[in-house]
Amino acid sequence: MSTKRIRENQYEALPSDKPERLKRKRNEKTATTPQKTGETLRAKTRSGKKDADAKAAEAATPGLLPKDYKSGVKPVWCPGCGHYGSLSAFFKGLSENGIDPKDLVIISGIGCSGRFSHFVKGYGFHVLHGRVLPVAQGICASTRGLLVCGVSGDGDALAIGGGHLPHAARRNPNMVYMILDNSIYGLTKGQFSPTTRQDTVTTTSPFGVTEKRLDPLSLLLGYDASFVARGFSANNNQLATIMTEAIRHPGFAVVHVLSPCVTFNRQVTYDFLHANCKELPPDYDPSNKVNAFTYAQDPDKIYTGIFYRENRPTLQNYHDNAIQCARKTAHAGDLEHLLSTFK
Amino acid sequence: MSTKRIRENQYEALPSDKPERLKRKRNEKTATTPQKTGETLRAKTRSGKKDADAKAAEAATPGLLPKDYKSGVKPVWCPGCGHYGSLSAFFKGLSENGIDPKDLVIISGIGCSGRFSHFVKGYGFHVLHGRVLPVAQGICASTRGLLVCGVSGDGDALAIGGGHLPHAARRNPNMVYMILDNSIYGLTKGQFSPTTRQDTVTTTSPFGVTEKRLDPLSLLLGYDASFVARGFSANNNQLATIMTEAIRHPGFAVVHVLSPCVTFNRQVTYDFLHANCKELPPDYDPSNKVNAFTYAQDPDKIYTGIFYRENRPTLQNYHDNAIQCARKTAHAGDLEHLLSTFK
Amino acid sequence: MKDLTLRIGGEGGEGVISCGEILTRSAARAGFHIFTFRTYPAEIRGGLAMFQLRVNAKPVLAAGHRQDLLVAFNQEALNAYMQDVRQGGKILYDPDQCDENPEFRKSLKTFPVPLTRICKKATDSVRGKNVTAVGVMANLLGIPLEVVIGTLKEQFQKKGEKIVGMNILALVAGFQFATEELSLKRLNSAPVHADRERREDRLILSGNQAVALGALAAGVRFCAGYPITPATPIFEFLARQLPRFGGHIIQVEDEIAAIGACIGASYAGVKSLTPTSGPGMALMGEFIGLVSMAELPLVIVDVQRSGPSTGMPTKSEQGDLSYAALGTPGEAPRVVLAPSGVEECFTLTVLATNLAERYQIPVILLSDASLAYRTESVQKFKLKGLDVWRREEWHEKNRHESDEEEGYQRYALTKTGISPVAIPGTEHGYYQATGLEHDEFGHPNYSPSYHLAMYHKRFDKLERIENELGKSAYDTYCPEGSRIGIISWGSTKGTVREAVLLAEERDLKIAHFHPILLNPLPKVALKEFADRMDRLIVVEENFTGQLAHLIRSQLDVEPMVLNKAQGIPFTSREILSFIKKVAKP
Amino acid sequence: MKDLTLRIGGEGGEGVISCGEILTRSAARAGFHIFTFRTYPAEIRGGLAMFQLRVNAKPVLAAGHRQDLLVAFNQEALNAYMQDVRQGGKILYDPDQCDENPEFRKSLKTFPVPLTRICKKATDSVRGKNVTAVGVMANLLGIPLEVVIGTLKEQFQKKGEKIVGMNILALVAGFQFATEELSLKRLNSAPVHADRERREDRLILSGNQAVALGALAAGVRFCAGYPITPATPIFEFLARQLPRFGGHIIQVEDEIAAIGACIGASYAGVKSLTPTSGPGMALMGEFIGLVSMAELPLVIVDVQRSGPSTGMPTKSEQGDLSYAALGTPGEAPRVVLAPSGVEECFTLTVLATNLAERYQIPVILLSDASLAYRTESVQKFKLKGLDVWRREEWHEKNRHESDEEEGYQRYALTKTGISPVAIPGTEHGYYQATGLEHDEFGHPNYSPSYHLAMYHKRFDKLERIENELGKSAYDTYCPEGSRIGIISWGSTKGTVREAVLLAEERDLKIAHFHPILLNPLPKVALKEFADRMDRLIVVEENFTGQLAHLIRSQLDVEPMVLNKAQGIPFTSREILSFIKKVAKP
Ligand SMILES: Cc1ncc(C[n+]2csc(CCOP(=O)(O)OP(=O)(O)O)c2C)c(N)n1
Ligand SMILES: Cc1ncc(C[n+]2csc(CCOP(=O)(O)OP(=O)(O)O)c2C)c(N)n1
Ligand code: SF4
Ligand code: SF4
Ligand SMILES: [Mg+2]
Ligand SMILES: [Mg+2]
Repeated sequence: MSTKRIRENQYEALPSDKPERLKRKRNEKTATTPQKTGETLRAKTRSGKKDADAKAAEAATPGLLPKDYKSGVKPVWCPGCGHYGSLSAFFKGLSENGIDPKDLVIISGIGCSGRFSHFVKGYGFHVLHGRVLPVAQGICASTRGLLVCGVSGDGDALAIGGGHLPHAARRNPNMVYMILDNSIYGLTKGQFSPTTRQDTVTTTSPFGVTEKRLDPLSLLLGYDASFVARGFSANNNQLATIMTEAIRHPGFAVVHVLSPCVTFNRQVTYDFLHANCKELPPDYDPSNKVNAFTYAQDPDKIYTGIFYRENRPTLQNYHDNAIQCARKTAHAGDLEHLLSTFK
Repeated sequence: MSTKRIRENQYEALPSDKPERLKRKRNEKTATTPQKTGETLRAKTRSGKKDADAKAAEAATPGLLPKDYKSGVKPVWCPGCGHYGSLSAFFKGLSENGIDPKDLVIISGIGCSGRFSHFVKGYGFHVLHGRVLPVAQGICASTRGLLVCGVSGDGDALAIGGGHLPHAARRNPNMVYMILDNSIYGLTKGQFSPTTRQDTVTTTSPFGVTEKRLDPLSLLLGYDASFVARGFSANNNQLATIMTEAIRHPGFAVVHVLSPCVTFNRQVTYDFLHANCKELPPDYDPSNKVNAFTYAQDPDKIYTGIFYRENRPTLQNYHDNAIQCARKTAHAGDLEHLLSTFK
Repeated sequence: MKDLTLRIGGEGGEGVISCGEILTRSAARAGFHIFTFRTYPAEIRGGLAMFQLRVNAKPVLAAGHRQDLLVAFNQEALNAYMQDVRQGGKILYDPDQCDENPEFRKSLKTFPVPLTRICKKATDSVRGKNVTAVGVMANLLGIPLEVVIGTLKEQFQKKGEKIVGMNILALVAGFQFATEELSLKRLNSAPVHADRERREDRLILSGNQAVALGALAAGVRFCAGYPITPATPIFEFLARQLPRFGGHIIQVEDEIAAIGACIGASYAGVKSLTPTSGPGMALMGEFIGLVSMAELPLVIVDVQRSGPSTGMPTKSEQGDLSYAALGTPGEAPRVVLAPSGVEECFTLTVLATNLAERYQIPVILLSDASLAYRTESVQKFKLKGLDVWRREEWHEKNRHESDEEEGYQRYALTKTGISPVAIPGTEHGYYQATGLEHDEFGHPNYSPSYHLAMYHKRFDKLERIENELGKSAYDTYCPEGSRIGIISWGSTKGTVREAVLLAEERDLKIAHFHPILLNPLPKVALKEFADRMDRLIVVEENFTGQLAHLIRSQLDVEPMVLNKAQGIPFTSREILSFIKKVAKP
Repeated sequence: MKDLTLRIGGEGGEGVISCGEILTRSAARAGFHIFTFRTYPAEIRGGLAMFQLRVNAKPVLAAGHRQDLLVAFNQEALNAYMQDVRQGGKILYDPDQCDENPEFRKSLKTFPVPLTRICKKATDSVRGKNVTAVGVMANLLGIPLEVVIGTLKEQFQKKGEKIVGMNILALVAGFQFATEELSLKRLNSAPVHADRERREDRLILSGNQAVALGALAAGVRFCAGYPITPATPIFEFLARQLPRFGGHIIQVEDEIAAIGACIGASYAGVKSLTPTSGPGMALMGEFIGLVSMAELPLVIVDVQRSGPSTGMPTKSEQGDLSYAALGTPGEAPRVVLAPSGVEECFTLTVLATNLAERYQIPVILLSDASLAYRTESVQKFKLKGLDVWRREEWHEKNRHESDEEEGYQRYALTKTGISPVAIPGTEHGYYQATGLEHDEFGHPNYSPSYHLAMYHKRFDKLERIENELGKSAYDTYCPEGSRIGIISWGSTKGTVREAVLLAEERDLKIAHFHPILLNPLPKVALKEFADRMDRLIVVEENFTGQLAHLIRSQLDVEPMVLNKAQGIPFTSREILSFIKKVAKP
């Protein structure tokens, strides 16, 4: 059998040690309507690799429309489920960024939301409950040129998976993480979740939920996440814009999506959200963390938009730099020599 | 063998459905020097149960001095380890509050810090790495009249145990949680931890730590913890005051203790901390969360003191209320009747 | 009356399950013995749902093999289940939802029953078509209409008068349709004696419900859990009931926290239980080791589902036995029990709690998806005189001499193998519990001799438990002259026993050994049984034959194995046909 | 020259371990074969640390039984280790740290060596007293002073000239003390030939180091881990080296994240490995099931420590075999390999990576604390021609017909049992990996037939691997006429073999079977071996006899067991005396 070594490009250092963000010309325009795909946006692949950019432009595949990202597997969600809107906004974001499905990897958790990966054209890995981020980070660290996206439910991300979130934020892997929040455990049929409001009666809180609700944005700000946003699946244009920006962000981009469960949540409904959500003001400054925290903690309104963004080196940048430094040390990569030091 | 039922007082509802905090006369004075133990403070047991208070006063055990809380097991820590100071400040807090060792339960994790419970006179449970909070909450939920204290290292609390912290904060169990932070994995001999500063070289970060440091206070504020404080084991008087207040706080009281490792951490040393720590200003208002967040995020100084405190119902209060309501329903506690409904 | 098996099939969300439940309850109330089986799709919407009900005037052992009656709500169900109907069985289908299938097997009698139309006509809505189906089937089974109406009222009373009224109309329309239009005789012409007295004495409930009731009866007053199919109903039941019994329950952030919280409560003296399934079990492994090491009482209910990994969450399998018995790094003794039916779900939960308390050891109860959702009508559980144990507590008064001098020895090496335990709050009882190896006081101690002594202390419990349970650790059936023995465990018992009885009718004498105690195994009795047989067959619903391996690892026997790893339970006919093959000379 | 075993004992922090390491390296460089064993206290400060070194001109199989020389830094060490010195052995002790113990056994020759004083005199500090001890022992062993000085220089060069100088002074003072003041002859009078050629051809390293080097050689380019004794050194080594090889490493937040990240990297086509120990293994169980289900290559190194639970973290035990083979809810096949020595730590890590890649399956490598820290001098590993495998990749060009129509079938049911895998980024290769049961495309599928087919697909790999490895799956030694056979696994091999050879010297013919493949077991060879023996003994360092159970569960044999569960390894004499008992007629 072949003794072929691991593919070179899987672990080779990038040619430059500058953080990705410095090399990439950020697109300043906030993407508007999702229809505006095609020619002009095609080459804007997320990959920070210059050669990948070039390759994409060269390939000259026709720009994919949002619908082109459907996998062909029909979603098994209930009619009216908020996850449909989340999926379609994501399709728009992919299209806006001209992502080639072969370079797309979706890691999803367990839950109704966890079926997400099956519905997208691209590589998919439907992992365990709560373990989206570890798997996604393994991919981020070890490969280049892929768009890695994680999808979790509120339970998946914040209950069983909650321990991974701060550490992903600290490492700042260049990836997108969507938390589809319906404030309920959908797949297991209606138990309360970490974002369920106090006093809500569910099958496991017959006397009402007593825990305080977690606000994902407040804690993400505390974790120093580099891109923190919230959208509402029924405010699909704004959500599509957020998705587009998240895909474009060089770093860990978390999108908290309000994505109602029409079957098990009678509290956080479309009506409730339409009444309580509000877009961040037009002059909002997403570089001020304390201000972002203040908006996140607002007792009345549920704000949507990009709360915080910051450019700093990514997990990938750090790894590339470490490899580049290490490669320069004497006898780097020479196993025979390394063995000879054990004497 | 006996068919004795579970001890009644283990699960009986409290006589009143008012949250504990409303029933207890909070001691307004901030405890000063730890020497001030004895007569006057003796009856101030933490237990919210009126009868327990009465019992304690009745018992008239002489007030215990800090040293009386030593278990007799000699600490195995290195000479100079910050954990000694943390332990002695805790002893002072116990003494100030007149805690009876028989009512004290210490749950500790794995690490140098994890040996804490062995050195304190009281019930101790040295559990698994990262699992202090689940075990402690089980005790809080199911018993009354005990002082439950958890002790973790920075790795124990924020790495492997980090997923439990937001949920403990949400539930607000009436307990104390000490995070002895030396910004290193002590027991396993010097790997970086979630609070190690960027660029620090350790045995597992030969090229320097690349992750952003986690700030426990910022995230605890994001979690809505009801008592958030930080002390420095070498500023023992302030730390003792904080411990005293934490023990007194009706709810989840987290004390982040800067507790240097003299053997493996050459970065966060006593000198470094003496130079960089600063007590919160005297007029600081601990009821303003956004302000607390601002101080926690200060880029220059490491502030110490009580950042935030809020009185709200505890896990225990909620459980007692639920039980009281449920007990009033028809046929509550009648298993024979419950069986008869399955027909 | 005859032994009848019915099946209802349709899309998830069409009300197949509630249709089956109403029919089941009504049949039981009408005096039948019942036994049910169901499968859910794993998605919230779409996919096939199926409900199977077996009824008989005599006790029923298993879910039944082929059906006497199939009611298909749609084409997919018709296609999927048609071939399982017995020769001569009847198929009712909704002609508006199905093609008039020309390929219906000749031997099958098919009858169009326009459920949707009947319901629409009666109620001006199609939502109650499943209740219309109940009406049709109740009629065919000879269940009095008033019994079904009673059940229906209870079922829907929470939803208000209007809904109840609508449903009664839908029901009656179905019932009448059967009388007037269906050209088939009642399947059961024997009049049913709905014997009031006898009914009062019986319970109609599922395996999951019986586990939850067992927990309450055993004195469990703390539960922490995380939702997971198929164990969630136990947790949901306890969430409603525990506070009514002065107990505590928390839904926590994951299964690690669930068992952790239970450990805390147990340390504090409160009987604790956590229900879960495979993926959750995997996460609890580290803590199970701690429970064993720190010698705490704890009950873990594992409602097994089809694995490995996320597997097929709504399907049943007996795949967790090896894990339950051995699945912890290091060597941490624990007890494993497996109930065989709804009644044992109750009694073994009580036993599990008792053993945990007396021996200060983790006890794992292995149920499975099919048993969890199986409904049976069983003899009402006796609460009076129920044996409920509690750990031996340490108090100042039972302090012994050495305690005086050196303090309380939590892990004292005693003759009974059990060390009395102090509950926090007890005067002078403070001690350290730890996952580190330790001496009698709980202080860390790594000396070779202590490690060995403590290993003996911990493992000797298993032997004591094997002795304590004695003959109650297994059930055995040995007809005179049987030379072939079947060994089974858990939910397959009734099916195996039915196969054994069917074989006996055919003059094949087969013996049956069914342990409820799986770790430790009742080795002496098992050996005795094995020695008397020429051939042994271990029957399991898994791929590798886990009990067979466990038995072989401890006894010198080499059994044949009959495994089924398809997410659905055995039928007695499958087992019978294997028996026949083996018995063939 | 003679076969010599030395032991150094003192308090943790006194430099016992580094003293032993310098001596070991020097002895090996002087041409000796070496074999070491050490125990740490679990605390950072305090507690006993011990280092044992066996040296011989011929290859050494085990750590040795009783000592020829004990060097005690303090009273505690003297008390603890005195009784292990052989009759006629010598004890050196520091008179300033120990009482002049009148109870010294008559047969022991005791010599006061004031290490502290000598060092203080030579260097004006007591910190180098362990190096002084090295000097004394090097002298007695006949190791040339210049060899030790060379080792010392390397050891301390990073700390600067001054430190190196101080240590040389401390060393020389010890060396001279031995020459001048010690009234005992050199233990080894044979001149040592420090054969340069031969030295170049040998490596001096520990089990943990060999595992890390094996990973690099096998092409592992991703590692994620969480610190845990005794596996941390593997991770620390890879943290320094992987980036130099263009690889990636992350220290993550816990063991769940560690295996999760490795799974991600493996999915993305990069060979991945994670090192851990018991408590970490417990947390990885759920993900191991996913790896098996999703058919990903992955290597997990479990450096076993004494359990259960936190147990005795610095002590050794073979307690994780059952867990490694069976410790996942549901049935998830995996391969288990166990190296017996430092060389196999390298070769089996390569093999583990190879098998994982070729068969797309999780492979668990079971090392243990004693092997992890054992230093041996071994033949230099051959890198040229090293067999390194890589998973079969799917590309457009090896698309087969059905792919054209319906797309890529990731889980195609092929004749070889292996389905080619597409790496993300591959044109037209996208597919879904999932922990749900699935069809060839990776789409969820719960039909009974698919479940069964996929079970076969996953489990058939084990059979193929058993065949692939053939005779290399075990090592066997069968002297003519042996009727008693010992079976062992993992790090005990050398000790058992030594016992077998000692028995042979006493005219007891004993055979020895040592599998390196533990799951699947090499059943055919094992059966053959068992059939040729009258008696079988399974030797294990655990309490319950896990290999014995595993063998019995699959083969019809009933072995005797010899277990040691005390946190310290067997000695060959212990095994020999058991052999003698068994062989007695
Ligand atoms: C370890 C483990 N525990 C529990 C489950 C059961 N489970 C599956 S999905 C889910 C929660 C789903 O809620 P959420 O993550 O909010 O997703 P949603 O279905 O609401 O989209 C749970 C508890 C599991 N699969 N694995
Ligand atoms: C599941 C598990 N993983 C890893 C370990 C090994 N371990 C023991 S203590 C520790 C970290 C200690 O660091 P910290 O919590 O900061 O405590 P410190 O020793 O610094 O006080 C680790 C990783 C373990 N005991 N269990
Ligand atoms: S149950 Fe709720 S979350 Fe799940 S598919 Fe239906 S609407 Fe969506
Ligand atoms: S290693 Fe560090 S944390 Fe541990 S006892 Fe020593 S000084 Fe304290
Ligand atoms: Mg949800
Ligand atoms: Mg620390």
